[in-house]
This record gives sequence, structure tokens and C-alpha cells, in this order.
Amino acid sequence: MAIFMITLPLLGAVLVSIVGYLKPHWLPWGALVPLLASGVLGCMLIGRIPSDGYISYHLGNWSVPLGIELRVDYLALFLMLLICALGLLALIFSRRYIVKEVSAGRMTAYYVLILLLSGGLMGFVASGDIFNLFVFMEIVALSSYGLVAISANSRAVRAALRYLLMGAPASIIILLGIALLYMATGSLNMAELAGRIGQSGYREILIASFVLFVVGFGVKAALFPLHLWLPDAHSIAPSPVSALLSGLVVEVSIFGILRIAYSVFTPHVGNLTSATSNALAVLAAAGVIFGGVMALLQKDLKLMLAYSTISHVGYIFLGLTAFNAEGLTGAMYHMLDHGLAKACMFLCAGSFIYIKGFRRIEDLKGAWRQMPWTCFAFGLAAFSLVGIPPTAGFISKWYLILGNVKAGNWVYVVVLLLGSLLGAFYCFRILYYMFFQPGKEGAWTPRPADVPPSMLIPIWILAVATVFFGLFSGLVIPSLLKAAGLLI
Amino acid sequence: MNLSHNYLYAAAMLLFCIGLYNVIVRRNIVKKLIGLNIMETSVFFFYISLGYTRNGVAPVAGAGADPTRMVNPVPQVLVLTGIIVAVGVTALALSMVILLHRKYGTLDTDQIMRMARQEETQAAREEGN
Amino acid sequence: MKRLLALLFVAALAVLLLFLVTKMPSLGDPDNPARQGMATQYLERSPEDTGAQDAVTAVNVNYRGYDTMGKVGIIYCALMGVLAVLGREKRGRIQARLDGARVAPSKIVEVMVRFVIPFIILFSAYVIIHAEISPGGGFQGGAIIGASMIIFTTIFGLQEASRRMPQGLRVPLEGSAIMTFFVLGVLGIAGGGTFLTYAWPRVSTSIQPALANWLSVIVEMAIGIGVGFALISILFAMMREEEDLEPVA
Amino acid sequence: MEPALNTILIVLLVTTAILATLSRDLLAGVIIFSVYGLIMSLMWLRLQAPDLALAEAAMGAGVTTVFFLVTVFKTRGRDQS
Repeated sequence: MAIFMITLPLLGAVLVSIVGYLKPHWLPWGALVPLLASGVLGCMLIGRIPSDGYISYHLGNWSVPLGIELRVDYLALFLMLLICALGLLALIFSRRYIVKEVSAGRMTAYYVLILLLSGGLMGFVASGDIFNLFVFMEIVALSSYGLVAISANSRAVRAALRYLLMGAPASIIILLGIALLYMATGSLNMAELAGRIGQSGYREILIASFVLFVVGFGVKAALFPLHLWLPDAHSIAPSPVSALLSGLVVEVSIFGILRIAYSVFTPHVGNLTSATSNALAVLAAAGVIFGGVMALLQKDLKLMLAYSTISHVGYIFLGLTAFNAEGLTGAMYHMLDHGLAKACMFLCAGSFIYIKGFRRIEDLKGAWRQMPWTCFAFGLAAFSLVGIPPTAGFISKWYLILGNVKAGNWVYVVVLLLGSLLGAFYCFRILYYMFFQPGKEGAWTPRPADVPPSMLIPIWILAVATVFFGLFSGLVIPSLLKAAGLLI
Repeated sequence: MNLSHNYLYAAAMLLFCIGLYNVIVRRNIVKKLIGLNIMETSVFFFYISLGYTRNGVAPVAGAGADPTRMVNPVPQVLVLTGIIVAVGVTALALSMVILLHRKYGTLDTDQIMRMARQEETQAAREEGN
Repeated sequence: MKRLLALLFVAALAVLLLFLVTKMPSLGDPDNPARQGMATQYLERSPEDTGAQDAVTAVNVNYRGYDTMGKVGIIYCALMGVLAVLGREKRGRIQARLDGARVAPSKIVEVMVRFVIPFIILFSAYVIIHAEISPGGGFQGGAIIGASMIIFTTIFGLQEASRRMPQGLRVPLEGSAIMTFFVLGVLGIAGGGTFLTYAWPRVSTSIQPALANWLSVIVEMAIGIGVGFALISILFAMMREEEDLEPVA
Repeated sequence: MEPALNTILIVLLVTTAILATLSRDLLAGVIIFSVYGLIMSLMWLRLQAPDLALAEAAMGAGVTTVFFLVTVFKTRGRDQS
């Protein structure tokens, strides 16, 4: 069933391109169908995964070293459902919004690329074969390059080209890492690799391969010194695309590192990974602070959100490098929380662009008079991003800090708290502008004239979800803790 | 010594570095992309030499070839993927280059950045008014 | 300055990598870890398992068919990315010329191209269909199909080429490979296996291997067509003159 | 496999890789790059990978070069005018 979750969006992409040729105005509806179908399949999968393990699916009925294996555990399923949900909401939001930024001749490509992106992300997450991981990573990468460039003005294409010129070498580096891993072990299946790495005599090659993986995925996930492409790409892309890139693509790249670090180079292999993980933690901490400070300095709303993504990537990495179940759970839950909250905020930014056509933070003064619904949703998401108690952000940060306390990394605990403080500064500044500052004369109509419901509903679903997952974290956390405990 | 024995690996790594240098240093985008392709082919070269066996034959059965003498087919399959990726990325990047050239009339990254900065300051000034 | 820094960085990297090379298993040794394990199994089993003499094709289409589906997806993604940047042409013929590279084709060239193209397509068909026995396969054949059309386009111009291959033809064919993979995957499940088992429901097990062989030939053909047409569409989009497809905002 | 021939091919590869981006003329660079691809495919043929030699000759050296050439021609015409 997991296989259909992955292949239905891919098939759907092809069918949607034909629909786009024959009946262009069916596009927004047609694109929903495959993602809806795979979402339903994902929900049906929830009960079927044994709580202490994973579903393994052998493609083409070939046994493990010969064929490719899909491996869906709770961590993967959790992310796959998040991908379906965010993809669907972004598509619903796009129907009215996207005509503002994308011309008619590119509309088919837009919907097809979103479907390919979601399919690729799900394939990436579910894969149990390290080369298959690479193949789906490339689908994700190529479709995100295309999506960044889709508005086809000079800024967008510049950002996309920059993204490509950093992303493509990163892919090559990962390919080289796979080559070294294969050279030292002679296998491509993750479970088999984990067994063989312990016995392999080629230590230097294994270390080099791990470093290459971290560098490659680090570029894709915008780890601190490798983040240069992110601010432009995430702020210039159309808002639903920014939501997907910030909320999913970056997270899933981190999940790639998680898979490599925990499932392939298991922590049991000894101090093979400890040196690199220490370095990683330092970079992540630097990223938290750097992203926060830069976000504070921005004047452009979407640029600020993009820098805040860099900061939150740092959080998730700090959870991974704690090397215990709490830290890992915190990281996974923070992926969920950041995905929902950041997507919501980017969609809100899209609403401001849709109504007013601007994106500077200063212009938001007094915005709540005209757009109360958007502003309140933005506020909820901002609370979650900062980590105010009833929201999901609080829970995830709690676990992140707990994990780091358990690991004895007090420095990183301080960094996490400092990052939250910075987050509070840059989020509440906007909220202050929105709610408590008088707007310029005539900038806003005194009576509410918000965006149409097809755009408000996705925003509010996301905003409510951040609160929901904060109040009812018991639904997800135990299974995450269990799955994380298995990996450690 | 091992380095001279593994000379194919060494050559692949050397080509990788040449490609990387070109990607970093060249200002012309097309040259950057040529460097990117050199990097990619060097990694493929590495894969294939890693699959080679001494006195090996191509992994095609029939004509009584001996499976124990054949070279490793797995890296070859993986490289096929890599070639596809290389073509795809190059096509996408070149289409972006064409579009950028339409807007700016140059392929030089520094010039493009300069013109872009001018554009932005102008836009900011207009917004200020 | 920047050059010098980059040179130093790359030189340091080169030294590191060359150091790594000295630690690698020696080249061409049959006892390397990479040569053990699944590689030997593939080589020994593939003729019986898949009926393909060429182990590369066997692994590509059969054992790791899911990867190949991903590859087709990558090419499709690249095509859609190009269309996202440059925009799909309006329906009908495409008006275009290559700036500064206009060569007036002589009669001889035209006749020769007309004469050669069928043979190129024949060769690509050979590369695709004969992939089970000899080197070749869908991707290579697809590239050759693309190359033949590229020759046609450069000589006769984009307008003529887009008349021969209208958008309505290309749109479904670009995605044909993914669709074929999906259909065969579902067939595999119906035939008692898992996704992408090459099987047909309700046939006797004795003819199942031969059937699997035929189905993988069909897959190769679909890959060839899909890749070929995707490359052609990319080329058309790149050669086309600009249209005013600026976005609204 | 005679290492001598391989060494010659490697020297050619490195030379073409360096030359490809050195020349001012983009067209020359692209052509040198396609020569690089063809030498690479020859090298792979010698390493007993005929499938890939075919793929590299068709995709890497063929189709990629055509894409490069289209770009170079399209961008060159504008610079002069």
C-alpha cells in the first residue's frame, strides 16, 4: 500500500499533464485527486504497522540483496502523512492564488511539479535502499529547482539557478558517498549495510563516505555554512511553493541524514560518527543563532521566514546530535511543528501578497483591521514557532531540550533557549505591527475584506493543527518515542 | 604503492577536483555547467572503475562467458541513473541560462549580480516614493 | 584572490581524496567487497531469473525496476522544469529560428537527412529491443531517437519539426513510460507478486518466465519512447523563440 | 588491459577537462567538452562497460552537447546585436 502512496502522485503527474493539455481549467481539481488518494491510503496504513517495527515491501518480489526494499516505520509514515497533508493544502491554496505569480503557459508545469515533488518526497522517506534514496532525492531536487523558477521573472530564475548550482554538486557528492559505501561493503540495502559496516575493514573510506553524506545532505537541508541558496530560493518562490520547500523539502533532507546516521551508520559502530556529530552540533548551534539574528534584521516578510527556517534547521539537527530517544523524538516532532507553522506563515505571507501585493514587514502595520482571519492564523503559527505552551512548538522544544539535557550538552540547551528568545523577538515584532500599530492612512480598509475562503481554509487548518498537536501530543509522541528507541 | 595501482581511482578524483574548481571559480554560467558535467562524469568513472575486475569481460552472458570473470554490473546500473540525472540537470540549468540571458544579455554571474543589485535599489527607491 | 582560495581548497581536497585512494581496495581485485555479495548473485542468476543475457539490462529493468521508474520520473521532472522556466508553447506550429546559426540547408543535406533518419530510428529500435542480449536499452535508444529528431530539427527548422510532432502527440508520449511502469506494477500485483513483478494474472507458471521477458521488452520500448520524446520536447522548448508569457504580478 | 593505453586516455581526459573551460570561446569549450565525453565513453568501453559507453556517447556527449550548443547559439546572437 505504501508503494501506491508513492506511485499514485507520479502517475497522477502524468495524467494531470494530459488534463492540462485538454482541459486547462480542470487542473486545480484534477491535481488534488492523486494526493487525496495517497493520503487516504496513508491513513489506512496507520494501524497496520507493528508498533515495534516496520512494514517491509520487496519490489518485484526479489529478496533483499537483489531487489529494492521499501521500509515504512512510524517515523516514515508520520512524514508521509505530513507530506500528503501539506501538499493538499498548498494545492487548495494555489487555486486562487497562483494566477498572480504564474502565467497560463506554465500552469500545467506547476501542478505537475507539485505532484512530482510530493511523490518524490514520499518515495525518499519510504525507501530502504540507499541508491533508491538518491533517485528520489533527485526527483525532489529537480522539481524544486523548477518550482522556484516557475514565476520566470529574473529574480526567480536567478534564485533557482543559484539553488541548482549548489544543489547539483551536493547531489554529486552524495553519489560519491554512495560509491564509497558500496566499495567498502558491497551492498546497497540499508539494513544489510548496517550489518556490514561493523565488519568492514575499510575504516577511512567509511568515515569519508559519512562526511560526504553529511556535506551533501547538509547543502540540501541548509545546514549553517551551506545555507547560502536558501534565503533567495525560499523567499522568491510563489508562496505555496515556499511553504512546501520550507515545510517539507528541508525537513525531508534532514530525515535523509537521520536515516544515514541512525539506520546505516548505527550509533553502535562506535566512535565512527561521534566526531562528525560533534562538528554537526556546533554548526547546528551556529545556525540557530545566525538564522535568528538574520531573521531579526530582515525587512522582507518572506525573507525573514526563510532565515527563520535556517534557525529551525539548527534546532532539528541539535535533536539528532543528542543521540537519544528524546532528542530524536523532539527532532521529528519539530519537523511536524515547523512544517505546519512555517507553511502556515508562508501561506499568510501569500495572502498579504494576494490582497496588497507587498511583502515588506513595515507595511503590515494595522493589517488586522482588513485581514483579521489571516492575522490571527499568523499569530497562532508564530506562537507555535516560538514555542508558547499550548502549541506543538512547545512540545517539540521541550523534548529537544530534554534530549540535550540527558546527553549532558548544557551549551546546546542554552543555545536552544537563546534561539527561542530570538524567535520571540522576530515573531512578536510582526505581531506587534499587525495588531497594535496604526496603519498608514488608507493602507487598509476599516472593514474586514479578507482573502477568499479557498485560501483561508488551508491557512486555518494549519494554524489549528499546530494547536491541536500541542494539546493532543499524546496521539503521536508515544509511537515516535518507541520508533526512536528502536533506532538508538 | 597503492596509489599507482589504483590509478583509475586517482584519475577520477583528479577530474572531480578539476570539475569542482571550475564550478567554483568560473564566472561564466555555461562554463560552470561544463565543470558540473565534468564532476558528474568523473564520479561515474569512479563507479565504473570500482566495478572493474582484472581480465574481466562485459557482463553479457551467452557465447559461453564465465560469470566469475565478468565485471560487476551493479555500478553500471547505478551510473545509468547518474547519466540521466546529469542530462536532466544540465537541460534545466541551460533553460534557466537562456531565460537569464534574455533578461540581462550576459552570461557572466558577476555582471548579472551587479545588474540585479541596481534593479533592486531602483525598485526600493520607487517603493519609497 | 578568490581564485587562489578556491585553488587552495581544491588542492587540499585533492590531497585528501588521493590519500583516500591509497586506502581503497585494490583496483580490479575479484575479492573486493563490492565484487562479493549481490554482484555475483546477479551474474549467476540473471539468465535464469529474467531471461536476459545482458546482466546490466536484467538488473536495470528487472531487479531494480523501481529505480528505473525513478529515472524515468527524473527525465520527466527535468522536462517539466524546463517547461516551468521557458513555458510550454502555444498549440500548433512553433515559429523559431536559431539566432546567428542559420545555415541555408542545401538540397544534398536535406536528401541525406531524409535518407538517414529512418536508419537511425531503426538502429534505436535495435538498441532497445536487442537490449536483452546485447549492450543497449531503453535510455540509450531513447537518446538516439531524440538525436534523430534533433538532426531533423536543425536541418528542416523547428516549424516543420513541430508540424511532424505536434504537441498533442508529444504530451501523452512523454509520460508513457511512467504509465507503463504503473500498469505493469499493478499487473504484477494481480499476477500474485508485488509491484513491478513482471507477471500476468492467471496464466500457467510454465510460460510465466517467457512472459516476463516480453513484458520487460515492452518496458524498454516505453522507456525509449518516453525518454526520446521528453528530450525532443526539451529541445523544442529551448530552441523556441520567446513568447510573452510573463506572469500577471 | 594494457595500462599504457589507459594512461594515454587518462592524460587526454585531464587535458580536455582543463582545456574545456580555459578557452574564451564558449563554442570551442563545448566542443572540447563533447570530445571529453567521447574519450570517457571510450575509456568505459575499455573497462568492459559497453552499455554505459553507449549511454554516455548518446546522452552525455550527444544530447548534452546539443543542449549546450543551442544555448551557446541563442545567447551568442544577442551579444553581437
